[in-house]
Amino acid sequence: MGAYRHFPILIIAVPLVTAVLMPALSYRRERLCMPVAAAALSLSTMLTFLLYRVVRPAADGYLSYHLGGWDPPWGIEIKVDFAGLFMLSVICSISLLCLLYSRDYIGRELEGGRAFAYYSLFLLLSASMLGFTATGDIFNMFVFMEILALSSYALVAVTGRRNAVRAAFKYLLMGAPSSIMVLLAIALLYSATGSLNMAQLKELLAEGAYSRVVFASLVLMVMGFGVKAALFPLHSWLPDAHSIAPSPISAMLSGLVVEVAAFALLRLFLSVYGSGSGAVSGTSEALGVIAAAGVLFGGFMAIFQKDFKMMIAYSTISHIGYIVLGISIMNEQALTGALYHLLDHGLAKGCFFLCAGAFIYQRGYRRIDELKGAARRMPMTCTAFALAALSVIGIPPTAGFISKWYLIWGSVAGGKYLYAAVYLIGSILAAAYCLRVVYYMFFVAPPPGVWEGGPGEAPPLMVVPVWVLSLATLVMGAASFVVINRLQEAARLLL
Amino acid sequence: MEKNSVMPLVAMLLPWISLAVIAAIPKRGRDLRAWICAGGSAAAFIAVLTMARDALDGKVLTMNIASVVEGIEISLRVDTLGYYFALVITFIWLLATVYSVRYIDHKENRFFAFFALCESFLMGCAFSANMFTYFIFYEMMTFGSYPLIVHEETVIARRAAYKYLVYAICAGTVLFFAIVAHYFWGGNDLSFGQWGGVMSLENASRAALMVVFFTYLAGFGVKAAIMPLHGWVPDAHPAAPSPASAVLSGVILKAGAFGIMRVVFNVFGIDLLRELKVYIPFAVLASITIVLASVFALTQDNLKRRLAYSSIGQVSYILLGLALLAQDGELGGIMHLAHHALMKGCLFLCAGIILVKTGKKNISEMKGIGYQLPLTMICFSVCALAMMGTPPSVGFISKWLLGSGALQSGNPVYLIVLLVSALLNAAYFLPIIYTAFFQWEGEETEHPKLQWGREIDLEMLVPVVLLAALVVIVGIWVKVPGFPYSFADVVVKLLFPH
Amino acid sequence: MDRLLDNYHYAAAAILFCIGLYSVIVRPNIIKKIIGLNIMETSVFLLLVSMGWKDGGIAPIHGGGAEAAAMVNPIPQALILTGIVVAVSTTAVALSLVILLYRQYGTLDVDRLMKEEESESAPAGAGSGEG
Amino acid sequence: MKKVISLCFIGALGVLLLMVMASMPRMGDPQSPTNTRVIDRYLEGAEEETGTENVITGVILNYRGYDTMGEVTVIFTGLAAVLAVLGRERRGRIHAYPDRSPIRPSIIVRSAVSFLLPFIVLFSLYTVLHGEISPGGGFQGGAVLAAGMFVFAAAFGLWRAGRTVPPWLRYAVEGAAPVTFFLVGAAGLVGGAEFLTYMLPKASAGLQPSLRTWMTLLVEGGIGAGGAMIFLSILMAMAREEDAGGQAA
Repeated sequence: MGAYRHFPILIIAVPLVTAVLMPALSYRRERLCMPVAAAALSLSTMLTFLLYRVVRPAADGYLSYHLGGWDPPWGIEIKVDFAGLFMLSVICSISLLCLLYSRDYIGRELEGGRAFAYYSLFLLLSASMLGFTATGDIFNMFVFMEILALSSYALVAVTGRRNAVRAAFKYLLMGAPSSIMVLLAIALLYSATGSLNMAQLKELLAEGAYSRVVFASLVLMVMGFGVKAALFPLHSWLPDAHSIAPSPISAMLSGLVVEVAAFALLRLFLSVYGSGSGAVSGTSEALGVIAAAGVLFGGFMAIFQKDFKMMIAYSTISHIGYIVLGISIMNEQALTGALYHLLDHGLAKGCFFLCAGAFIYQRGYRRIDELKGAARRMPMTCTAFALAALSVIGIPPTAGFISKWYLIWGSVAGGKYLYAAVYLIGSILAAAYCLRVVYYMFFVAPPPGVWEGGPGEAPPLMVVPVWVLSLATLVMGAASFVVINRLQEAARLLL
Repeated sequence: MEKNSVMPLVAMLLPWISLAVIAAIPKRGRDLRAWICAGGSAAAFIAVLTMARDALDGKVLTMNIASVVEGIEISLRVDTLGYYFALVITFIWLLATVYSVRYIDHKENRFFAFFALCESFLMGCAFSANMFTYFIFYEMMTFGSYPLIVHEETVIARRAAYKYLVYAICAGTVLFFAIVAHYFWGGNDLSFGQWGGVMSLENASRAALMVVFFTYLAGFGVKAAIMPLHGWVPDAHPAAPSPASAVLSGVILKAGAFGIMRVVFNVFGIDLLRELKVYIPFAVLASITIVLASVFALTQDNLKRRLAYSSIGQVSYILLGLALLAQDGELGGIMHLAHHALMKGCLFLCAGIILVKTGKKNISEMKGIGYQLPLTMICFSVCALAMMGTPPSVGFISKWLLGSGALQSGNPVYLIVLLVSALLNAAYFLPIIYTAFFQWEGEETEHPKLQWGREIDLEMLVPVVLLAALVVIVGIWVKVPGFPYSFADVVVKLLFPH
Repeated sequence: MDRLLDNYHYAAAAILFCIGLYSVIVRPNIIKKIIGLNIMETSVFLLLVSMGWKDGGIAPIHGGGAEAAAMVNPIPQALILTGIVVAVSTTAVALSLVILLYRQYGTLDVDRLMKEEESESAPAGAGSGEG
Repeated sequence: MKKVISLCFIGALGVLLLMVMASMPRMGDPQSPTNTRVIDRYLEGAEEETGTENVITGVILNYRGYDTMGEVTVIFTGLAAVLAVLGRERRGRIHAYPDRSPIRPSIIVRSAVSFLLPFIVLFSLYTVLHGEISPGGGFQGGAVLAAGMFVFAAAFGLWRAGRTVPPWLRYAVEGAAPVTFFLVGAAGLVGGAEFLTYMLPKASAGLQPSLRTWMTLLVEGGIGAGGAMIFLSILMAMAREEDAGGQAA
């Protein structure tokens, strides 16, 4: 163990405190903000990947860090198990890529005097996601959720344009009540058990006292996190916020923020309420139906969008449905699929939004019609998009295929053939909306006046993250064996 | 009997030489690039040839690339059946690539790159050790062949390619479900290792097994063009460039049929299918396809469209052979896979020559074309006659074996199907030959001159002549080792050990 | 029902929560929505702090011979301190967005904001938005 | 129509919530889960273990110090969000703040403020420093200090306030709370203990209790100063006139 013991807190605290230093740093050296932020995130990323050496998918394979030396349940505990570590590494790496991408994009978008706030919020967003995922204390989860929420509201509005502010406000008007619902749920849970530590809560809840209060708290939690994860009927903030935010932020929101909320649902179901309890089984049945509706709704809506980023946003709704549906089926295979889909979705959606950002940055093109013939001028970006699209559809050998395999296997093994059909229809819908864009890019001549003259490929610091993400979907599919076995083991443990 | 070898992987990766060349010199030396691509294809063919000894002896080469979880692994395995398919792939591909050197006149980089990729993926299909691997390569091949179909980028080509994609994605989805269901009900075993099949009534209910079988049939049926899932075929073939149509019809359609072969031989096994009685609707579907496709072919004036319908019918010969569940039927089915590839490959390449030389697509415009392109049209006629089942040719051998299988299985009705189909084949092929040689523009009495020697580039002519020659040679010396019979015989002996 | 009379603080919290939610959902004025958010938050604080109450409890401060057994639960108080800070920050962010909205649209009425949105015809409006 | 649906929804939610409240443990029940589990150690051990007489302060800064670290980050996030949305004055441009009071406060108000301000500041210091033995603490003190500055700004205008508390000071102190937390936490880390353990490496065992008290005070001070500056900066950002070039929408 040795120094590894302290890694969990460092992973979270280093970006957090770097974010706080940004105003002071910006007073004289605003240009240093981005490199410093990148350095902090790289350190976190490095430490996260080093943790794979000690965290194993075994009953005693997790890392528990007692802050201030106080044992849980008195103190707060950070608990990194294998599933959590997997999520942490997804968050770290995608955040780092989006941060690198931001340099050119944000450099042009924001005048001086505000860029520091952007990088500060960006780091706060990443750090809060890390803290949110790793914590073993339910109130601490709320605190980090609030940092996450506040920074994402502000990042949506960071350009200060009319529609951006409106989208951010819409997001806030749905997000803030949902946070309060979560707080209320925590209060109810606390009154029923007297504890805030997840591990202890699980034991106490297994006793089954105050079942009505516990059930109410679960429902409130699901509603609260459902808004954050943009579950189908609570999704209305997402298309606006995700399509209007600056593209690296769209990538973060769509690739990570909603996912983290879905991961929180998984944690709640399995590590707090316990999969066996009546409350969970009832709620997850209902959740499954909702998520299935979301898969289909998001897919259908995405087909009819004219705006490129809007299409990706609806696709996100559909894919969050995939993940939540996998969680609700609640068996080993489906859970493995859901966990792997967290990775796949983060990579592919991140890549999508960054590609969209490249088009906007270079040419200001946002409509899908304007992407006709894009491959002639921006072949690198378009090829990366096509690769990521294969993953979104779930074509082998991409990561999307592996996760879909497990999800469908899980639904068949759980006897839920209807859900298997939903997954399949979802991927047909995904094919419909993704391949349309790919087809426009590569096989259609550009309309007159579009793609004539002007800049071509985006600057290298934008193209590289795009390519890393899209190649990662391919590599994580072809080389899924490096992690999938252990992930399945972790899923078995969670249950 | 099993031994580890990297040879399958090497053979699979050799076509990637083309990609390397295209990446290295994308702009200069067009001919050099094209010839190196052909060289890559030839290298793959030779690499496959080196494994011939093992395949004939019934030895199995295996190689594990990666394992995902228990029972799901990406691994290669060359058994006799897979080897046989790989041999067909690489041979047809070699000839088609050589033919393409002159044929492809624009965007040759994209064409050769995806052409090579498709070959590689198809060999992956042939060498797959389990259904999971098969599916992965199958899907990659599906998407890799899209640019081949859309190559001309005309409205027709785009529409055809779009149709192809829609069919393929739906099929992929169904197939995906089939594989998951297979994995779940087949005792977590997707491998092709056993010739008796891995499914059994002990693990799963009758209904479950039927679901698995029919979803497989539907999933592979789109590629194998079983009616009513054939919609994309008649559009895609005329739209694609001729070498692409040749491999599309000669090999890619067979990937579906090969998948069904794997399902019948290695997943379910003959005995289980007999017990489930699913072979009856299967055979009926195949028969309907055979007859209807020939009827549709009669009504087409576009030559490649007619050939496409003919392909739909011919692939169903293979399926009918499988569905008969009789020794000769299986033998005929397996052999027809290669036989049809030879014949139809040649026919499409001929159509390509006609198109390049005269620009004519429709049969009604081809009066007297036999005098303008004598060698081409002779080869075309040889293959067309073989398609009808005229001896001595490969077509005759297939039909003979299938007919004998129909009798063995005790269902002479299928023999009638075969005969009707042969008649219909004659009805749509003979008019072409008649138009080519016995009609001409101008005076009735004035015979046009045969124009030997000025037909077309050798690169295009040689593959055509070679294929036509093989159609006859393989039809006469059936039992030469390395010809289809030698492999099919090994497979059938494994299937019917008694 | 008896229990509800005992738990009258809790009942008040539930009613406050609903009043706040009403204000957030139904009131068209943005500032009133934000006030509604604060009411919702306050209701949860009320719930939490009364949860820590113990019959005859004293403040949990040692010194002066205070008896540990009689002290009320300190945790909810610590939690609502955090909660208050969160509420303040959320309100600050919300108000700054409102300031910007008002500068740009000249209205605080959500219904009119929505009308503006429709008249901007979403995708085209988005197109002019960022570039 | 929408109103009716919303009302129905809220009414149903209210009834359900009341039902839940009715099934909760009785308020004030000494045997309820909240009053029996976990807290014994806090109530009995806090004084000894954390060195603070005020158990709540002990819980906030010690047992649940990580939460508080998150919490001060939340306020900072609030500030960063406000600045990101509204923008901040460029360096050296405090002239962006005219006197915004619509009516110039009378001499009485101004004299009263000048007279009261020292006491407000003093009281805030008292609240911060006395937090560990009586009600009070960093947040409360910081809020009082911020209120004092708000009063000052209201009476004398933002321009004066912006000069009295110069921008460099605000820039530097805004992040004080999380930074002191991090430094104190890291000190514990270097000392070989867990993060946020209030101890210094290589200090003798006898010195540790007083060190702990000092470090607690340091953290309280950081929270107070940082909080006050953040509130002031938020005020300045919200009241800022639009720059000529920025912000035009």
